Amino acid sequence: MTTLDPAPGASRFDADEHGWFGEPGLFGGRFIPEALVSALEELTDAWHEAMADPAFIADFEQVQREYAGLPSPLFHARRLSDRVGCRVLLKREDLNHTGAHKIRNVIGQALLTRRMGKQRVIAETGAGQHGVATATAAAYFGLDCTVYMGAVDTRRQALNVARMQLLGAKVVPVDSGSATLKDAINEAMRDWVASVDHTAYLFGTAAGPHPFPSLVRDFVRGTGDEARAQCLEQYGVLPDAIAACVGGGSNAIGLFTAFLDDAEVEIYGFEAAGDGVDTPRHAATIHSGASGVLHGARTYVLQDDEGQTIESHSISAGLDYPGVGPQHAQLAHSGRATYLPVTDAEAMEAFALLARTEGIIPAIESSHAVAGGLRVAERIATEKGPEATVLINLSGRGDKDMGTAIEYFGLGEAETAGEPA
Amino acid sequence: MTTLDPAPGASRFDADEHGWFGEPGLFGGRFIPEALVSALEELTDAWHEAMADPAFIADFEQVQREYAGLPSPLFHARRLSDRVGCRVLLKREDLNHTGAHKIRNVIGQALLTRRMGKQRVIAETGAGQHGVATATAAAYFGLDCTVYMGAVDTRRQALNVARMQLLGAKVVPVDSGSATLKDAINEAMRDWVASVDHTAYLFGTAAGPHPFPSLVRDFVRGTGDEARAQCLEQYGVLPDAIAACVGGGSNAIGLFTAFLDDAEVEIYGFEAAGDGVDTPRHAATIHSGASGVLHGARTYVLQDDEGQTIESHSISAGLDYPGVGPQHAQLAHSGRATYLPVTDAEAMEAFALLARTEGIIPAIESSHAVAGGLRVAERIATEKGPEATVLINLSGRGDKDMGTAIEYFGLGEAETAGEPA
Amino acid sequence: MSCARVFETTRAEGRAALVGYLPAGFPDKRGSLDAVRAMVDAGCDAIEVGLPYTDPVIDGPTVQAAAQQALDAGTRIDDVMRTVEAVASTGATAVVMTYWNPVERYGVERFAQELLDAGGAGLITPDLTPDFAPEWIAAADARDLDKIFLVAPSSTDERIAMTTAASRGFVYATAVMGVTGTRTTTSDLAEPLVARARATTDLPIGVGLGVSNGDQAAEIAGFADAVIVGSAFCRAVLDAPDLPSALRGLSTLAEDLAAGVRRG
Amino acid sequence: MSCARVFETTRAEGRAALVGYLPAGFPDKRGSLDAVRAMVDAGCDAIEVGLPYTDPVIDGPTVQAAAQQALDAGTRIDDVMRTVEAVASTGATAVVMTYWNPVERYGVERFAQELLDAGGAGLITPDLTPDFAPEWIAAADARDLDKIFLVAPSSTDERIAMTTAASRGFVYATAVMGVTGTRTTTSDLAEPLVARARATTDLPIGVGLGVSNGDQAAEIAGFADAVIVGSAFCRAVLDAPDLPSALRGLSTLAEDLAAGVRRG
Ligand SMILES: Cc1ncc(COP(=O)(O)O)c(C=O)c1O
Ligand SMILES: Cc1ncc(COP(=O)(O)O)c(C=O)c1O
Repeated sequence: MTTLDPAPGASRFDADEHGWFGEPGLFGGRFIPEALVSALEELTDAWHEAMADPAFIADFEQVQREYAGLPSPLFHARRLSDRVGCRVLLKREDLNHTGAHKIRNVIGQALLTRRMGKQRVIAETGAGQHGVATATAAAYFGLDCTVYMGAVDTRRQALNVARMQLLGAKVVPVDSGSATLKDAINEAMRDWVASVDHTAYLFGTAAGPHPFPSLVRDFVRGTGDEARAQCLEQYGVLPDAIAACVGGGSNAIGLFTAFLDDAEVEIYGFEAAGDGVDTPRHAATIHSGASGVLHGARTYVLQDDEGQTIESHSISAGLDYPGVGPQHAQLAHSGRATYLPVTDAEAMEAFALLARTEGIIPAIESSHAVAGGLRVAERIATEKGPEATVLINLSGRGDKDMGTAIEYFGLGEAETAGEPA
Repeated sequence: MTTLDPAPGASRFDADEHGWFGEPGLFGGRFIPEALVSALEELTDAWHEAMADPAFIADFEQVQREYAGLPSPLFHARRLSDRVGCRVLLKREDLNHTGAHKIRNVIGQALLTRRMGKQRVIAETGAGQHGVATATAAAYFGLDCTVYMGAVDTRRQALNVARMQLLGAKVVPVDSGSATLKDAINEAMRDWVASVDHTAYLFGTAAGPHPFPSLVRDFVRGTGDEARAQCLEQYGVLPDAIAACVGGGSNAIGLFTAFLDDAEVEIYGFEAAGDGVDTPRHAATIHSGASGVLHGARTYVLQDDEGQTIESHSISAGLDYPGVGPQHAQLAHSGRATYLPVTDAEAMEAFALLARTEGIIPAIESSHAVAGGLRVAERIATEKGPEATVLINLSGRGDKDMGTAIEYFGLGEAETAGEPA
Repeated sequence: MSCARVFETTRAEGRAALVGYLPAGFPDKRGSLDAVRAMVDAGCDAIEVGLPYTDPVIDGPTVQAAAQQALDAGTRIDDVMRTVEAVASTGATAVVMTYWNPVERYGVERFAQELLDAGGAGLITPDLTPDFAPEWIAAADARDLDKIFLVAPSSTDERIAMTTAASRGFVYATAVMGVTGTRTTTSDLAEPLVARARATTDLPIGVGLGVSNGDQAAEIAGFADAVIVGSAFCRAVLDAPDLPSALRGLSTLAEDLAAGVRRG
Repeated sequence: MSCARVFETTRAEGRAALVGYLPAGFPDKRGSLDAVRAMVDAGCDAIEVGLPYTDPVIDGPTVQAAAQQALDAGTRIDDVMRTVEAVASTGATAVVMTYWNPVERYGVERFAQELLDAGGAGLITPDLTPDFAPEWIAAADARDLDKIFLVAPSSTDERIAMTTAASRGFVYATAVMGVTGTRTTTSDLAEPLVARARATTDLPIGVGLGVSNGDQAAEIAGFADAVIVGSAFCRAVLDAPDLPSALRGLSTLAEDLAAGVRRG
């Protein structure tokens, strides 16, 4: 069920050879310093060859199965289902090694790195999830690893910094700009410009210059391929709707890809609306951004009237990004998928709801998908009745978010035991 | 592969009907207030009936598969293997829902609770792992849940307190005695004496009065059943040796049970030796304890010459317990399994080693098994060569232990990025 | 003095016996001796001398606190025996209430012999039921020590019969489903439990757990042969600023309770 | 004034051109105008006016800090154009160095027209390669603006040919694999890269990245048509306590570099 599509480029949803989605010049492409072009072309070639090489696919699948714990289960959330009136299924990416869909991507890219004979990987990270995943894959494959992380983030996510260090990675705090994720990407690019001959850049989401949006998609699409097969096998139907959260867009494209050609399946992406899309504090890039170029691709960008990037805001670090993968821009533009905002408050309500009713503490990122997915499920239940099925991608677990939750809900003080009556 | 043994009591390693292991009066039994006897007998009956009921077994297996993510993979740790000179396999219980073997036990006991028509569960917890697992199962099955936790522990494990609260559980700090795990057990017992008609006590390890050691064993033995089948299927051999850490003993008995009759498989349990067994600060109950009665069973106990329990010490909260499950006492007594001490320092070295070489951050509990298992593997490699196989139970993941690791290794400060040369 | 002798007396007087509990070594090693004497002087027919233990599964917070204080004061089995002697020397009956492990670790035979030598009547074993007590039963029977086992509202008729058959001295009926601690009303689980126990034995039946004043004692004395009071005595000591006032508190409480068992 | 005119002059003088970089609005909006004039006065043949951008992927820490200061001072595209005018009014050549998104968002046609109107010669586009630049190429060609694309040591011969063919004014050879920042020795990647570029075009080749003093400038002037200096100028301003000393620092540096390109 984790089979990679051995023929990328076969679908009308795929990018063309220049990385354009939809039509040339629309979304995607490769807006980067010339110094990186040859590295990206080398990567593109290696990726195409690898995807056509059964030995690579077999390696990829074995590591995913024995190391990452894939395929992740598809879980019928009965108590949530009762609540909304139709069947709610959760794709349990929270059970993967390192706790999120991200391990799929880094295993693929690290295998590719080894195939290209490079000995060092670099990565950017926001809250640290992709950094931890990259450090993990680097430890597993015995590669040198440097992770760039905004200095603001290294301070507020010291736990993940420690995790990366334990895994043997060097963590470099980035002080420039807003000292957060986007600046970490800039700094990683700078490293790469100088180190490209022996270093691979393990990009953390389905964004960036071609081939990253397509390459990452190929490595994470197992989520959707597995989920589609599991849904058919366990319930004999395709879902009526699927839902995922969208930061850069990797978990979402990972789920969506398998279903793009299933015209009867509604596809929903949920963006972080922070304090609300009518405030300046949000990360709803597709909803509120404008077309532009950021981090190497043309896509929707939160920007001012002169093209300066606007800082995004979300309670979930993984969605706190002012850009989005270009394929999502295209899916929104073409109408194949619908992207809607979910506020911090809605996400945190879903976070608590899932914990209480199903015993699963989701990542706050994933809680956006749960909040939005339940909204969709309620509507679909009214329209189609209890037999309808909504499949939500639970992209990660919430252990990393307990600090935020404690603050948000005021938890952690145990009740005092009184003298028994 | 998660099939429960439908006929408990069939093996010579099982307890007799009174809960005695080995021979009547030796280890095990039921040393409890009369007020709890009928509850334990009710539980014993329900457990026997459930294990003989295919519908119960099917429910148990479905929840384990779709919710808990089982079976957990058996992973060939290649870089560790290279290091020690023979094949090292890790049973990846760290990938289970809630991050440890403990979910197996609570799913089984919660299903049994539902079967008995009870609406409330209680549990003791040390660091919070069994409390979180219990709160998880309670949320999943819609049961009321109260968790008793030493007041010292609620303070140092506020994150797990918050986790349990999010899952809808009430956490009651226990101030009596040393205000740690053993006192939480006492307090939970007290609750149970008063609430036994509508409440089930979900005991957290394979210890306590009959039938808990055997009942818990039946729910966690999937670890070993899976691992044995996986090892045969993936490598065509049985392991030469297996290893697990031993706190109360659930993950260890979970692994060992499938291999007890395989006389050629060496079995090792590793106890927490804290600062060393020659110091007063350790938790090496089998190594340094004496036979006695604690928490309802006759077993090895850390105690003084007048039977007062001595406080245990270990860097890993989950092994910090002055008793041990009675079946382990019997396995040690009979020589079928060997129990050896592993110090804090040895465990932390293994913790860092596994992170760096395989990209897996283990629970500190499990790091004791890794440290001890590698010691065994080195010896076996010398004796039998590179084809030998040692199988180690990675009972849980280390996310919960990052605070300890940061302090122990002095991590978390990112390196400052200089101006590129 | 054996328990049987106490009940001969109280039956002759047409009343229930008053049994008071206090841990040995509480409030400290010496004070403990004065305390049990004060309780006997003020009307306790027998004293349950608690052996303070690190893991007191069935004790409520008050008794736990008292026992912890005794442990902190360094109380050992020797001190328990000395407290037993102190009670015995007054002519009152002393039984030891102990969790099982200290006895097992000390040596069952040795413990039984020292108890006998100290003038103790027997043992109350809250976490030891007859079916797991062969060593104790043997050691007790060899010395004619009392074996006071517990019955509970949740016990089956079968288990009650088994337990009373194995008991000697009296049978301890736990009046509420729950741990020790004072309660404002006595449980209505107590009377039926006593009736079920009586149906299986001629032994006296004592009722414990929850009694804190003379009226409650009187109520229980209406259907039981002994009223057992623990937490209330511990509380009287814990609340007192010093030993003299603790002793006064114990006396006052014991007098109230002693009057109660005579009203019942 | 177009770049071609600069190189006519410098070729006539048998030397390399000196191109200085400074972000518009740095150290502040007004100071920026004085700064570029000082650089021209002290010997810069052309000025690269940086458009400060929030996400400067190819800039090192020094240029980043300068651009951030300009952004914090509220620098907008208007200010960039005003800086271009200031350079042009001295008779020196002004090109704008900008990441692509601000141009795209502002409107490629509109940006090109305003640049032309301000007297600018063209654009250096560090994150835009000719194969992804059809809009810019069209807008530039319609106005005879210079299109200065970059070549790098890692570029294939094919891409160098494609890039030089699409360029106008000069070709920008990035001398090291790495981001902007001063270095103590110039890279030995520069000379072969320049040679590879020359094999494909008659356009002048400028070499940038890493030059901080006259000796380095002289070395590069030995094989390149222009020496491009950025971080060192930014550093001179950042290190100065006030505007007058910043201007003195810029002049001193420019003079040293100008002497260097004449030695080369
Ligand atoms: C659990 C989880 N979900 C989602 C995301 C968002 O990334 P993406 O949109 O690439 O899936 C992150 C990023 O850190 C994450 O950790
Ligand atoms: C990961 C892990 N392993 C082992 C243990 C020890 O318990 P047991 O000996 O019952 O397996 C614990 C207890 O918390 C644990 O969390």
